[in-house]
Amino acid sequence: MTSSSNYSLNELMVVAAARELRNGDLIFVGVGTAGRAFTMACGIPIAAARLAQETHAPDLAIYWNNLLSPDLQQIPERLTQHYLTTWPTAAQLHNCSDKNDMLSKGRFDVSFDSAPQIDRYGNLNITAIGDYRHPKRRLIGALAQTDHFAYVRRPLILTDLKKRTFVEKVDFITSVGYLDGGNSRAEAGLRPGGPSRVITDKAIFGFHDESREMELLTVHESSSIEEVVSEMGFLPRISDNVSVTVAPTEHEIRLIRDVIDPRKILLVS
Amino acid sequence: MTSSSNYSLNELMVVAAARELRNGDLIFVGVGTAGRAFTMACGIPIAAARLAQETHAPDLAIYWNNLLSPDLQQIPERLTQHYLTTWPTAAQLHNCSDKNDMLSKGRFDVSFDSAPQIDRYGNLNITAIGDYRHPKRRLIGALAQTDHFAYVRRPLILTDLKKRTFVEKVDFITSVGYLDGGNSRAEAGLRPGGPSRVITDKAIFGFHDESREMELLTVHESSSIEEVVSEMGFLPRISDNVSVTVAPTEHEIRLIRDVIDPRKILLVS
Amino acid sequence: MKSKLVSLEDAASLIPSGSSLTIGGSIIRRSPVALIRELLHQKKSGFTVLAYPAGFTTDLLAGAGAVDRVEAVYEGLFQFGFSYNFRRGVEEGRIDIRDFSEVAMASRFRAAAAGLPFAVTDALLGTGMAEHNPEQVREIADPFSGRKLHALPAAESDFTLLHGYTADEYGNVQFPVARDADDLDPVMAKAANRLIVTVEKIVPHSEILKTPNLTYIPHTWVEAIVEVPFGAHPLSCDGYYDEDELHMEDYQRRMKEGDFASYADLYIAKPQNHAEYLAAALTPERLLQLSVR
Amino acid sequence: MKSKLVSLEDAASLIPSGSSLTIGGSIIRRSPVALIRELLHQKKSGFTVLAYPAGFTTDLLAGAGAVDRVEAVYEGLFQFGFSYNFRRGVEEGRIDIRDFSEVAMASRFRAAAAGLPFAVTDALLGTGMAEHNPEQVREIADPFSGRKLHALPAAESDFTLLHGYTADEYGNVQFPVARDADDLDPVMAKAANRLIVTVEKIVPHSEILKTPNLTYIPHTWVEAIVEVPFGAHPLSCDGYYDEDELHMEDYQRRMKEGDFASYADLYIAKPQNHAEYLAAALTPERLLQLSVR
Repeated sequence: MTSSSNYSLNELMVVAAARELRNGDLIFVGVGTAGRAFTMACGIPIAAARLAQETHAPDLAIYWNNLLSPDLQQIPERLTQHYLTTWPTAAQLHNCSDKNDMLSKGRFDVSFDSAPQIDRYGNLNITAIGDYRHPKRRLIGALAQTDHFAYVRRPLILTDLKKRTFVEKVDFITSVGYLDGGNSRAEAGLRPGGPSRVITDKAIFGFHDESREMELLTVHESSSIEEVVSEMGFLPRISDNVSVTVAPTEHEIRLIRDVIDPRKILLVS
Repeated sequence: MTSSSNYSLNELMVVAAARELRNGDLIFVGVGTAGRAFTMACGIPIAAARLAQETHAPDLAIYWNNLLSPDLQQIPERLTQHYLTTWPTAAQLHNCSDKNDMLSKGRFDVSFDSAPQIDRYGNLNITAIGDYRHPKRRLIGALAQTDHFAYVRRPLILTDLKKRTFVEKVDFITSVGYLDGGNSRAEAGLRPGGPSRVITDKAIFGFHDESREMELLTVHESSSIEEVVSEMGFLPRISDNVSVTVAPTEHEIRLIRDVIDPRKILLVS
Repeated sequence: MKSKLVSLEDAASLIPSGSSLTIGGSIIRRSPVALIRELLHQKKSGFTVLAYPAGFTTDLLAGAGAVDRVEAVYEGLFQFGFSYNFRRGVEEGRIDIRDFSEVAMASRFRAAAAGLPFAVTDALLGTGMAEHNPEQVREIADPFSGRKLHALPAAESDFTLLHGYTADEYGNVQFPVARDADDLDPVMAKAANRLIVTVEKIVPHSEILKTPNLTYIPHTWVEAIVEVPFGAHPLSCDGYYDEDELHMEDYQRRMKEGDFASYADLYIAKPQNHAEYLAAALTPERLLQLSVR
Repeated sequence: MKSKLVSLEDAASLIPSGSSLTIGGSIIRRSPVALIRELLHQKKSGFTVLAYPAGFTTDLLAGAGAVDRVEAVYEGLFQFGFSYNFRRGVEEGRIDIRDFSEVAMASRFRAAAAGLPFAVTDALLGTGMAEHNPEQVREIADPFSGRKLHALPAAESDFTLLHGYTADEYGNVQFPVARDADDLDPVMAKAANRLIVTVEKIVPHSEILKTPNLTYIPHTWVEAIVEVPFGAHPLSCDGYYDEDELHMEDYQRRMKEGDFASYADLYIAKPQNHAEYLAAALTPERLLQLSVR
């Protein structure tokens, strides 16, 4: 496995995400809006799932847009309705109730989530900035991101590192991560779980086993601990052995470029 | 409308039941086992529904065996599975959950129910004779008969008059009629409703507006008040103006024999 | 069975201002857009909207100032971006928003479908949705284990408005075998108190009898059925036509600038019926481009 | 996707004595009869059965003395009459029966499908089912209105056993467009903790991809999939074959007399596999008579 010296940050994020996926996982991919948000919510997750299928997790399946196990070898050329309706898939769940039941019954292993606000304990806000009833900026609501953090075993947060995104405390808890840290998640009645990793364009974080604070694990080759910390609204824990994020191999990069996304449908911006 | 002087008791029961049905009604027909039980649970109700369609209720529809609005002009010649699967119908509900939701949402106007035990207040028992935990005779359970009496607006009881059927108090309440009479049904938390009529082979009963006791309304031409009372395990109220059950008209009898059940599939025994 | 076929105008006339409306479809797919436009053409307002993911229809209502309250899981336009009218409505305090997660909101529709007063869920434990909405999110204990959950009121509304594929005049609505089921339309239909369905095409009852398993809305649930071809335009109707990207991009350009008026004038006020709307919004060539049949 | 295709023998081997089993189908339609016979062939016993309407499979288990407890809405054999073995089991105190109405039992399966600990219903108010089963029927108040309802435990079981139509080797199970949906199979599948499905026919995955909307059990819910043609015999499998009335009448004659032994000998003990069962129970001519394809 030769590591590639020539890769984009999106490609690095795809590879980092793929490495978090295990054989047999069922993965929930969310709804992206346009541009960067689409790449974060759909593009990188789908590419990562496919990459994992091609490398170490052949039996992994995704759920996307009510398609269960769409054939990732036949990703449609466009994503308008008709291409979704006719994308070859093992199952079109009969309505969203089936998907919701699968969530609350705990059938999903991994979800991908991203948000304009994330706090120290991995709580997410996609609902409103400022006061909820008189918001400075109304956001998109909740979708299933609340349910991911309530029910999915290993949610992955994918987002770009920015000071206004990584805040000390989210203005509104859309998705409960580790709440106020420690045992507070369980004390609030939530099931075991909570986000497992935060994959950004500059670094990868986990959550400390006891305090449940966000903890810097690896920094991408192109960045540094100082830069990472300067882009955050709170000081994360720094792992005793922070390392450089493992670079994609040449094989992984070739798979992404030639096999998975040759038409640049997934990694759009 | 000339009344017919030549009709069977089954035909009289079909006509009496049809007269309880209104245009636009949605009617729940239950599952019959073999022989007389089938005639009571399915045969007479389906014939009555069709007769009502042909006379005064063209927009009436039935639900039977998960078929919603099967075409009653095309009643299949046999009732094995294949004939049910291919009976032309407006809707095959997607699974029984749909039917149950329709019940508890109160979408049914009429149901047909029959039971081996019925008491003074219209409670039914199809579960067990004797002590529930050590029954003298285990019966068939509950089916949706419980739900009919909980949710359907005007349940009709169809059964033959017998002393062992019409008992002072049922051994087990499968379906709550008027419970202990008076306001006891509402006090137990049930929705408004309760059985509207009891149609038997000898007489027709209603339930008294206040006491909610079973009340004899009409006696069939072939019987008498004395005979009716002698076939019951309790003394019902007797309406001040008990009359003779209106006989089928010649037109109704012709419809039943020539149009509705020429092959004797419904009124089998 | 009784014919329930009515005109789009008559269907909209059934709905008074101030009603609560459950609106089906999902974001930019198969919503009853023509019916919502007709409500606005008739100058109705003061609505409460219940949706699963809300989208274009809610944004239209918000643009016209016709919606006071929204209960949903999402408000946006998928790849076309934010729901600007809705967003302004909330930020300016004109729209009372009640957020629910997908599991939570779906459970509310299922409770309504089952005639139950409330749904039970543990999806909202610890969230801002529970904290900020004590009116609708109440604690309840599992009587078997004592475990804490939430009760949510059933999603009851005055009217449920759906757009579908084909139906007969009695209101038996069928889907095609190949469809997109990423919505709650079948559950919303079951949960409806008064249900109005617009469809692409009315077909003879004999067609319905051939495939009764494809009937997802049986006639007994339906109060009015309306034939409105391209009734979801500019949204998609899966199996029939794709979303009209050019129209949506034009819409978003205007909405971003706060210019609902010019759009409403062209597509809601001036057209006196659905045919006139289609003539204003589409050329025959464009209609054929969008069609995927 | 991983192949989950196993033999009938291996599927039955997964299930230990004493397990709780949710059994699908309905009375005399599309139940996993071959799998139940194989369990009895392997001399398994001590089962708890959860069903919607129970029928032939429960009566077989009862005949062999292999069932200790039943939770269901009905026990009988439709036009073939009473479920004699089950009935004797209850009357002689060998089977602990828990009765539920259809609305109540379906709500329990739906709660299990949703991963909720309990279901809410007002179907059992005032009934003997509530009075005699305080373990499973508990009062609960609507926190909004104070109204009294019941909470029922979710219908959780160790294994769910269903018979279906076609599937691929991964366990994507599809129904035909014309089918009989008078059961809870799709809900039971969703509610399953360990799901074993027998089907009439295994088809290539490429066939499944053509009509994904007909997949009612997706592969991710399935632990084992088994090809068993005529796997519901002597019951019907809608769209495939009718119930075998002669076999059922012969069964009932024996059961009425309490003679399970002779039947079990012929059809459960002696046949060493499903092919031998079919040879014992059917002639080719009879098989063709029953077939409705």
